Amino acid sequence: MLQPLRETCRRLLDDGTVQVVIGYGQAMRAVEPYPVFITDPNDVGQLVWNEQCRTNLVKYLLRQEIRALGKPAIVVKGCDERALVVLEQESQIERSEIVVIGVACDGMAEARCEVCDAHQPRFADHTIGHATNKEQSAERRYAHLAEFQERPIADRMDYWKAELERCVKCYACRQSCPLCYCQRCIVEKNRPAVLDTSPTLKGNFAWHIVRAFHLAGRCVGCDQCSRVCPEGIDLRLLNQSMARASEASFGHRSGTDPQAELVLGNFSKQDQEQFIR
Amino acid sequence: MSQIISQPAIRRLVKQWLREGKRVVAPVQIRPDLVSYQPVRSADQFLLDGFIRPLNSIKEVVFPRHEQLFQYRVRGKQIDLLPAPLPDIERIVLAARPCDAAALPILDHVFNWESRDAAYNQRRKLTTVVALACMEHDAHCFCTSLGGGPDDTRGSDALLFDLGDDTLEVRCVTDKGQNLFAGQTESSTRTAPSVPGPERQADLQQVGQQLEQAFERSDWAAWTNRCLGCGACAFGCPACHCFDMVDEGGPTCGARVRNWDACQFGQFTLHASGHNPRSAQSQRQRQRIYHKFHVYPQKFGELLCTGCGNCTRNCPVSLGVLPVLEAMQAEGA
Amino acid sequence: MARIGVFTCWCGENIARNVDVQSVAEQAAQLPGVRCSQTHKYMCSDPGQKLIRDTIAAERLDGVVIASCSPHMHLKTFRKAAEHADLNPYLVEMANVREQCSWVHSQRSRATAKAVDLIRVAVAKVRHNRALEPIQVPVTRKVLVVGGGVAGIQAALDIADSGVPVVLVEREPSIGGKMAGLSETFPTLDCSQCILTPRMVEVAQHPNITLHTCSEVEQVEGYVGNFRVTIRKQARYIDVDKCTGCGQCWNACPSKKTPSEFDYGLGKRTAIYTPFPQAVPARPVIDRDACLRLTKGRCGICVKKCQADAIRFDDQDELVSEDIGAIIVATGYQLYEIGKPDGQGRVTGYGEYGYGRYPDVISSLQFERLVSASGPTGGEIRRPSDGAVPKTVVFISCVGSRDNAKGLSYCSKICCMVNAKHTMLYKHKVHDGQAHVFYMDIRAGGKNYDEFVRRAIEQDGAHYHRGRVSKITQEDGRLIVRGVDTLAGEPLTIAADLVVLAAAMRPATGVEDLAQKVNVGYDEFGFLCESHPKLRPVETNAAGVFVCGACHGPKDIPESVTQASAAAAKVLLMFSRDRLYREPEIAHVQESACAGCFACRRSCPYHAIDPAEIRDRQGQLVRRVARVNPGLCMGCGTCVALCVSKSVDLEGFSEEQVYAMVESLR
Amino acid sequence: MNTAASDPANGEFEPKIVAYVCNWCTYLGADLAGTNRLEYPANVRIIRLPCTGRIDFNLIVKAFEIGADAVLVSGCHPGDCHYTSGNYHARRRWMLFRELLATLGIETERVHFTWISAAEGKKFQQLISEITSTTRDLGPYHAYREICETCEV
Repeated sequence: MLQPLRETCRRLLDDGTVQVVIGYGQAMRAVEPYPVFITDPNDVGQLVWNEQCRTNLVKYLLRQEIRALGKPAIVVKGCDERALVVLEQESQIERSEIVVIGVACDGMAEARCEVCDAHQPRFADHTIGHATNKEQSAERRYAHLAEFQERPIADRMDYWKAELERCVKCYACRQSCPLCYCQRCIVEKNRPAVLDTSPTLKGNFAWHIVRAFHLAGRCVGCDQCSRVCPEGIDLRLLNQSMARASEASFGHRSGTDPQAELVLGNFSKQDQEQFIR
Repeated sequence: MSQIISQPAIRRLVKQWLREGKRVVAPVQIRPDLVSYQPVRSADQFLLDGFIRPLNSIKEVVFPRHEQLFQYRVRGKQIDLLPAPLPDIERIVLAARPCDAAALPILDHVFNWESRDAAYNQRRKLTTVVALACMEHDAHCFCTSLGGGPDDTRGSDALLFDLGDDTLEVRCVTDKGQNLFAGQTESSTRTAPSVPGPERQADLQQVGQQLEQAFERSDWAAWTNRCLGCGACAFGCPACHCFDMVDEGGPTCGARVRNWDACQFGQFTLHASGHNPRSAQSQRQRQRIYHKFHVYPQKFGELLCTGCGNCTRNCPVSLGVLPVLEAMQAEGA
Repeated sequence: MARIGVFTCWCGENIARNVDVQSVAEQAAQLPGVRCSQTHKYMCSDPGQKLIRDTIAAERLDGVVIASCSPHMHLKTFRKAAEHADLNPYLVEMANVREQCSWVHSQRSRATAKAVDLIRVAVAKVRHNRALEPIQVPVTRKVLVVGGGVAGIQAALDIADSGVPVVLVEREPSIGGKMAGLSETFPTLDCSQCILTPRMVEVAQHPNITLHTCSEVEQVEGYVGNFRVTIRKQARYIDVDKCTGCGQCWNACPSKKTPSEFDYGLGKRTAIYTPFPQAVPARPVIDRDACLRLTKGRCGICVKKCQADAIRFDDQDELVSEDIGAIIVATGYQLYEIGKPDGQGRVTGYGEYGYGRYPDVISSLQFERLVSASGPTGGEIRRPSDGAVPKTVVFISCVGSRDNAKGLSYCSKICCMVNAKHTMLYKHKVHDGQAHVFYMDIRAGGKNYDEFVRRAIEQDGAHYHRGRVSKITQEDGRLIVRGVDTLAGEPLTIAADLVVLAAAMRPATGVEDLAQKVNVGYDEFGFLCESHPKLRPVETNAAGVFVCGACHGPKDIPESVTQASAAAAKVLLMFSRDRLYREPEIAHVQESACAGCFACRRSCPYHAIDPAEIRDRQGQLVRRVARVNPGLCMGCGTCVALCVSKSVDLEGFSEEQVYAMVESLR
Repeated sequence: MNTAASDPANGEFEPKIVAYVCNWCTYLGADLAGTNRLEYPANVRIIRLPCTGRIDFNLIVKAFEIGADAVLVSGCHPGDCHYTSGNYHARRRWMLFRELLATLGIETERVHFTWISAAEGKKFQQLISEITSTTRDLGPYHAYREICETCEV
């Protein structure tokens, strides 16, 4: 895996197809591989690939520092890649200006990998290795959420009070989300301040409601937000409830079909609900 | 001769403190992979061993992430200003790591420089810090490189050492510590062995001199461009102390509040004009390093870093102070 | 600091009965930002308005809240009053303390408390109101009329007669539409062509009308007052300017076997042809699929015959651009496709009537041609199969209409009258013939309409059977019509020589494409949607686009003409000023914060949001952002709710205003 | 505070209900209820917006933040939107947003969605009466108020 990956990257840099490769590298001290940006073909030896490459690198396509490096090639897993689809649908990237190197992935030892149906990238320009995509039922994919939702409503409220009590609003969830790309986040808007910036329970509830709902019908489930949260808050539950509703009500799984219409901003007269009287 | 106390005795003490209405903050296991300083609600809830260091810091006890400065209320045409009351709850931080406690004297300088922050000083006065010396360290710890160590007593009122067998050695550092444990310990001949702590990295105390020449280097981008611009480093740091003041509320009532802020946020230095003197992330990273190792030492004569390594532990992409300094030194700055 | 005046109305006893107006006014005076608080018995009366005007001037108010009735009642009144006192009208808000308070709450203390809250909300809002000026949009005084049937002709002539230039686009080689092919019209039985052809000629000769036949709308850009329309003129292969319309060419054309569209296939035409003698323009066209020269490269007789040298075999489609201020869509109708093959050897939609299989089962429009003096039989009623004069004719109503199972749910409205007319025309020509009509209900609402139907039955002896026909078979050259007479309560079988099916009206093909080009909505059947069924019946939700005629719904000639004139009047009203003035309460984008995800653009019902490019000083593209076209935005605010960064906001209901309103209820 | 809906006369709990309604259908429906003198409880405070399409989910959160015990969102019936499709967009939004509220343990029975046309004054009256009474039964929304009150010194 690693050799063909390095070779592909070397070739792309060598022949000038791209100016930078966004991939995973590792230093001796770091526990996990971390993002590296290779601009010199002779540095492809820094690239690594192992079962700890959990970070979704797609976010870097949106960061001005990385954009400034020139046309990128990016290393993605089958799950990360879904974010690219959404970004293109939302006019944030030109797919033709990015080279996508998909790496087949057998799982990153995370819970979500057990119900992954995107081991093999589908939309990449170059694919390294081979893995089999196994269909996973919605029940399996949303089992974690379903289990949580079985709790009584007051328990759920108490759970979130305890969890969000810890949130310090470091915004690691936002900053690492591949689909958070606003020029100015709503939380930074004043006049009017739609929500409190304070890391109080009130402000934290407002923030996490906004964050989750702004991903409604968009979140691709890379779980980056939960993974990076220094307070260990399971934001995935919120994202999943939106994703499951999008799937159940509109047959939409974000980032799986480049041709699909986005959930919000579109509508169908046939949308079915029971709660509006 | 040394003073020792058993774990059950400590837990009994905590129970008593809680009963007396004191706030006790100690490491709490939130999940298998997450230990965090939290206010404890029962005496069996907190950890006295088995962790490297919590992912947050104890600064929140004296410098909360959110505090009200005053409230306003509109009554008819009249606006009432209600200053926030001074804190009055006594706090005990138990089993703080020395790298956390060592940051408190640093914060003291900041909150007493030019103006004295009443609420901060009041909380500081009400707080007793009982540190717990480290037996283990991980790849991110580098206190020894900055003059600290696993049994550093800076900022602590008392220091505990794990002797095994549910027994801890108590070394009181200040009167506050003495008072806290007075009559609660037993004399013993057992003393804790000295623990070396993490291997000393390259001479980081001298990093300030290297920074003299490093400001204009073009490598900052290469060293730091994986930074995503969140505040996980600053908020987990025991010494970072930037804050933001905002008015929150509506036309009838509200408050002026002070919240933690972080220099890696894009908005941190954004001017009302739209201009941002630190528009690139590498400039913000450079700022963080310079503040800790150059600007602050010049002003107060000590580093704004205790080498706890929390910045790297909390960083989504394993950046933080040490990786940047190492990269800089590797390039022969 | 704000200087807001609150004016609370007693509305006689209407408000004062359940609300303590004096106490409300006193409490309102204490609200932050309120400069003064007054009451009046009738705020909308002249003295009431004078109080408002005088107070605005005396207290130098910069915001006004009127606590009275619903803003739907009097917001315009009070805004105008403010304007008279030189206060921007958009700095006036209302608190609805009558309809939504005093009239629905009888407990005085609670109604009074609620009234104060409603004023509190309005005051909180008005503090954030901004002075707004009406949006001015320049207008190109030129109209595009799409469709040259009777509706399009009427609209075009009305507008052209008032001095405004019109571009009339017709898909067929001639204008005239369906009406040109009709024999006589109900309820007067006057000759259709006699009424219409002079109007067609008028169109052709009108100095203010540019006529494009064989043409379709290719593209519509821009917005109200400022459309740019591209028209595709199909190659006609005739130089219309040189051609004299003498007819030598079509008389000599050897390709004579193409079914005539104008006669609905009952007659044949040549490859070079005019659809009918009175066609406008009176110039032939070459059917590129039938012409031997164009298909096989042989022939060219027409070239030899043409003395004017007007044949152009190298003619190409041409694109014409027009700057247009308003668009009238009048694309008319077509008939429901009876017995449509489903591709698997079966037919759906009244296949049991044998239409298409039995030559003597025809549609009502085909019957019109059989009766017409200009038709394939010269006006003699002869059946298609053998040319015999039919002695028994069965007319069937509602073929496709009012039938969810096989066709369309709606009533096509004209068929009852068409059937009555047909029985009469038939009786007038075949005196010994017998007409039968199968009908579901007779719907003959209209001036002289019911009398007309009665005449068909009582004077001309048509037999009306209330019931449906289940099946038609052909036996020994006759059509056996099996149905039921529900009034008699028994099955009924009639051996007929000719069966005429009154097929439903449907919008013309391609209307959805056109609707999408001009951003007009259409219903499940393809009929275009008016803006409001009662009050804005010819306007659409696309500003500057109007509808008339059968493209909007089934209707007869008088209705189509009425609606066409109405649309013309609306256009002329719009053109009566140099500029359009639109409500300024519309959306706008803060481009510095916009991330360009275009969720707003996806959702905008008026297609009012376009991408715009932000470039740096060197001209390099920095990013794309959304921009609102003030000529199109109607101010619904859907974009605001969808915008995650709230980079788009809505004047009049801005984020600041709305949050201030909610916060005031804390 | 200022607008606490508690009746000072008897100190009984009076629910505070914030209603976000569209200008063209529900607002006119409420007007019609008035024109017909259809009495209903005085607990609702209407905030008029042009269209349900304009009603951001944040407004629902905001209503709870300012102490509402229930929130009503109401607009034109599907197919009747003054702006043709704002209510369809709104409907999708609420379909997803309700899920999020449920996961967070926020009481969705305090958030009401309805379609009320300009002709349905009676429906408006019945709805407000019903919401007021169900909210009265549910009691004050303490859970969310507690969220908004936490502030440690």
